[in-house]
Amino acid sequence: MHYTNPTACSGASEDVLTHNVLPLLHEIRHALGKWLESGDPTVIDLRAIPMAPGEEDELLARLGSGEIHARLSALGDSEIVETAYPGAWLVTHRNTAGEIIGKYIEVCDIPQILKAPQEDVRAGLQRLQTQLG
Amino acid sequence: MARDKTLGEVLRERGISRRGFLKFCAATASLMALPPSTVPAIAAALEKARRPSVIWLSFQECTGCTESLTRAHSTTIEQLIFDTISLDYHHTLQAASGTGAEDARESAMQENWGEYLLVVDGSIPTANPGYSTIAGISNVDMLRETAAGAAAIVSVGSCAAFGGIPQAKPNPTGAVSVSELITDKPIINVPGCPPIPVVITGVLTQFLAFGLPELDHLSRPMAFYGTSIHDRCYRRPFYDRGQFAETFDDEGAKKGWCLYKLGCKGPTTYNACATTKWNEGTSFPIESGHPCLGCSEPDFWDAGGFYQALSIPTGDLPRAAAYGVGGGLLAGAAMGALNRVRKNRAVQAHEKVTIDDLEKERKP
Amino acid sequence: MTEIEFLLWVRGPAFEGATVIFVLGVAFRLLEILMLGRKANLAEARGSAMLGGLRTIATRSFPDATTHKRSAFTHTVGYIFHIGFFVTLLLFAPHILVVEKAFGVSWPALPTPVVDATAVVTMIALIAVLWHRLKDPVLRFLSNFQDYFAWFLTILPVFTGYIAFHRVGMSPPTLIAIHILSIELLMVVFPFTKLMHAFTLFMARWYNGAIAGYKGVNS
Amino acid sequence: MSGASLERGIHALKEQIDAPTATFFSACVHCGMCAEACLFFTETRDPKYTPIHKLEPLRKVWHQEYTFWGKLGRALGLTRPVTDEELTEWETLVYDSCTMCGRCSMVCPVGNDIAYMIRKLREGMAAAGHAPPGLIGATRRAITIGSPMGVKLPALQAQIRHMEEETGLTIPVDVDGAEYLCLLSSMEIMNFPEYLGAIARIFRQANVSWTLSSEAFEATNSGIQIGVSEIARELVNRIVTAAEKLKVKAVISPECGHAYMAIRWEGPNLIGRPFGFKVVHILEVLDQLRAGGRLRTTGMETQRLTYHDPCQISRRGGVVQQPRNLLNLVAEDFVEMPDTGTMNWCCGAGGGVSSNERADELRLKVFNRKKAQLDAIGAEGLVSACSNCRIHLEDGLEEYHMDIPVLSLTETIAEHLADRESHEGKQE
Repeated sequence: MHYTNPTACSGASEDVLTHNVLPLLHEIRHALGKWLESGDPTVIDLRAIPMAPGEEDELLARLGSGEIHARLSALGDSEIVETAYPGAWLVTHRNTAGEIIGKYIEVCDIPQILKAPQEDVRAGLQRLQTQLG
Repeated sequence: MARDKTLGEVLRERGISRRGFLKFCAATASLMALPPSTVPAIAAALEKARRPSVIWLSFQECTGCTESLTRAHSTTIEQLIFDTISLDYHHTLQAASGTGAEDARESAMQENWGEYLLVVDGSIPTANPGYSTIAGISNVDMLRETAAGAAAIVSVGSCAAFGGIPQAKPNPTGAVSVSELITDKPIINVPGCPPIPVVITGVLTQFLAFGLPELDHLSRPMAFYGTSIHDRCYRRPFYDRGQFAETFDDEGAKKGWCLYKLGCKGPTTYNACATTKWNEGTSFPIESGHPCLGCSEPDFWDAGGFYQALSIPTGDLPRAAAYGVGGGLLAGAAMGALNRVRKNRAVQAHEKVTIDDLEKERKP
Repeated sequence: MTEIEFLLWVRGPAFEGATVIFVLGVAFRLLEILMLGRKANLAEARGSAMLGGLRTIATRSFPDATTHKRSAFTHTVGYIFHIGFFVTLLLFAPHILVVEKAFGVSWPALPTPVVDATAVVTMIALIAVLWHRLKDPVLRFLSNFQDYFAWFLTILPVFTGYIAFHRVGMSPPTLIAIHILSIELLMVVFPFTKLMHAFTLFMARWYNGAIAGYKGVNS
Repeated sequence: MSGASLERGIHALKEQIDAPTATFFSACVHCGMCAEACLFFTETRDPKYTPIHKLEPLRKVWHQEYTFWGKLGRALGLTRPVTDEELTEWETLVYDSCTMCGRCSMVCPVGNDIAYMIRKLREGMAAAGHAPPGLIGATRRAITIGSPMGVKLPALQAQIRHMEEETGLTIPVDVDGAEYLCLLSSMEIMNFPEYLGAIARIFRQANVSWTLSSEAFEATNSGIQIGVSEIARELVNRIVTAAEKLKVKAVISPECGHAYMAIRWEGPNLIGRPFGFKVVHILEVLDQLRAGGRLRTTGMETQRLTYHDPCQISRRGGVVQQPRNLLNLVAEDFVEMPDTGTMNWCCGAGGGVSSNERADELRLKVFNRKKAQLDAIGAEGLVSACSNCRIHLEDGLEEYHMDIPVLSLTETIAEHLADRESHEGKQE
């Protein structure tokens, strides 16, 4: 269930607020550079950064969307979207009720959560073997 | 449900995938304001954590804290975790009643003596133990008895943590917080009126993963109460620029300016509201246009008014100034009159100074 | 006493008490001084005492070049700490709020970071003033306990305000309480120390200018 | 009569303290800026010469007698009353190292008129028997003989004759109904009689009706220097009586700083009633004549001249612009010293310091300030309008081996009078 907040929305159109959008974009720029140079990934927790209503939308709009759009169904849906800047991913976790429980910008070749975890592979293998008898 | 299984095992038995677990760990790190890089450590710790027995005692409270915790309509991962713990006694939630209920508590205590986690909400009356009893046992006695075998105590809500509203002046029941009665056990305070639901589960999760968390001077977990509302508030730039809403319906209020002048306690309140938010992450009081009440701070009810900033004098200053002027003028006039008398006396005592006077007492 | 009770006491009865003493003290001191009276000047006036007095109230803030050169430190740093003190006192939003709540008047505030920086500058200037007082032969010679005490009372609210704003060391309510208490201390002591110059300097300048102005001199 | 005593001194101070005094002490923040305004400090760098410090006994009496906390402190035995020893210690500060020039009163950032208070403190010091012997001697001569330098009427008469011979003019004495009664300082009578000749010639040219009085020719007033109002009153009364007897319209104060202060500003207050005649300084008269076109001059002084403002005439007296107007009439190269007009530095001999032999060494030492001012502009001639300043300026210049002539402004004007007949060029 999603609520809209009239106060927050009307506030968004007004004056500039936290001014965190631009610094974040710069941080992503640095992270991409670092990834190319040393292969170190970066994860930015968007919910840990104070943003005024509307600012996050602005950030996401500026990041745009790229070629990959993945959906993960594990304890609720998660979206993994490559932004218009390859290597910069927007990861949104939701719980079963559809509430956002985490929102991250990940800078790497592929977000960790998309990779098949060994123990799940092992469990899957077992299941397949059982099925094949 | 076997108690010796690890959390990881329990989750897997319930068909939670590794990805789901990682997702939960990421959400937990975010909640605890830990950097995303700590997710693997959290995962590893939770994986191995064993589910403890939990006894939940409710004293002088409004059930708001329990409401807060159980408010969500659908299953969330936190609730899954919560389900995973063994909630052996919670008199509001449990099906059992009467002696059966008390038996459950006593047996849980016996089985897990020294290891169970005690969660308390509500304050404890001390003026007369009869003000609040459960199954004929006074709150004080029940707390003392149950706390004796607890590994640690989590005081959920401002009442258990600081005395809360029952303790507000004139405090007719002599309400006290848990920490005022129990001094020999580690106590984690999770204040708030109510606390943010995910903060309650987050603290439990943190306790499961890492044991006793780092606490601030009020025994609150630093992970959730480490920064002030003010420091994480999206309206902070307005404060810094000196742009304030003066009333609830003025231009400033509509533009979403800082609510400091309307009594916002954000600068002195330590909680995660500004980032975690409420109602499924929708908003928090300031975002909805209302000043923070400071509900996770001690004595928030008696701190001089919700709509008065914490630094504002509460007295009647014009009256004080008027008394001052009146008294000052009166006393000053008296002193001035005395001075005039003194001066006149000196004038009257004046003897004409002649040239001969000057040389009389020459010193070498 | 819990910290909130302490804060409430400081905000409530203590602030009221301090206000009474401050206002009472100032009124008392002014009457004590003024009722000593002054003889009428019987000499024929060359100029206006009133205008001379008003003129000197204004002009004494701007010394001539030689005086400035000879007392450059006192003058410059004195200006900095006075302006800094009043900027932090009068242009910080929460301070304006105090006046507004009490007396219903308000004015625009400066951006908080500006006030924050001003407070730092003020404290540096005050420390420089103390250093100068301890080092300069004339100042050291003139100084008595009251001079150092007044210095302490002046820097204390700036310092406690600064750590309260940045929430350093103690819980915010305690910090605010200590800050307000330091102001109350200043208010209580104010009328009975040289801090009173904030009022008497205008009278002194007026008298000086009036004495000179009567003789047709711009002092 | 009990003679001078500490008690009488304290009583006198209690009488003297008024609202301005209380205000000034309440406003002082001990900033020390007055030190840098006082030549006794700037030339010695000794902190004890800080002007406000010189007032300590007065401040103590004010605090202990007229403030709540002071009274309480005394009642509780926390502060001690002013002692005779203290006054002994302060005597040199109050009399030897202060000329009441009032420069400190101009720079005090809170506006304290320190000189105003020194004047008051001296009332107490004198009543307590702490006036300097030199000043007491001068005062005694003023009272008993009629002049601090002991000049008697016959001496004046001799100088009148001398000047009449030199100028060929009659110098009027005791002329009833003259417009102006001219006063002289004994310094002028003894050392600079040319002043008398100068005004005779100027007034002749400008057709001014004037007179001297054989009963009151002395303008100086040791009473205000030593700080005894009764004596000052007696001396002023002599002049008032003579002026009223001769029914003059105005009394002209001569080229003397403190005489102007005494008769112009303190006089009516000393006798307790306004005068029935005006009091003007000779420079005011000359400037009025100039403005009215009655002062015609010829020729110009060509050397670089500067003007030393006598403190009591300019800063404390209000005659600032007039000397400049007059100098511009006769000086081609008139240059102001740095810190001029109301901010001029005292020569170091005013306020009774010149009568106080004990202070001789100190006043010559602090003359260094004046030297620096003169050096800064390379002055070739120093004009002033106070005989006391002139004597000390000459002393000081000699002490510092500076070859700069010191001139009287009135005499310099007289030397350039256009009227041939009275012009008898006397060069020095």
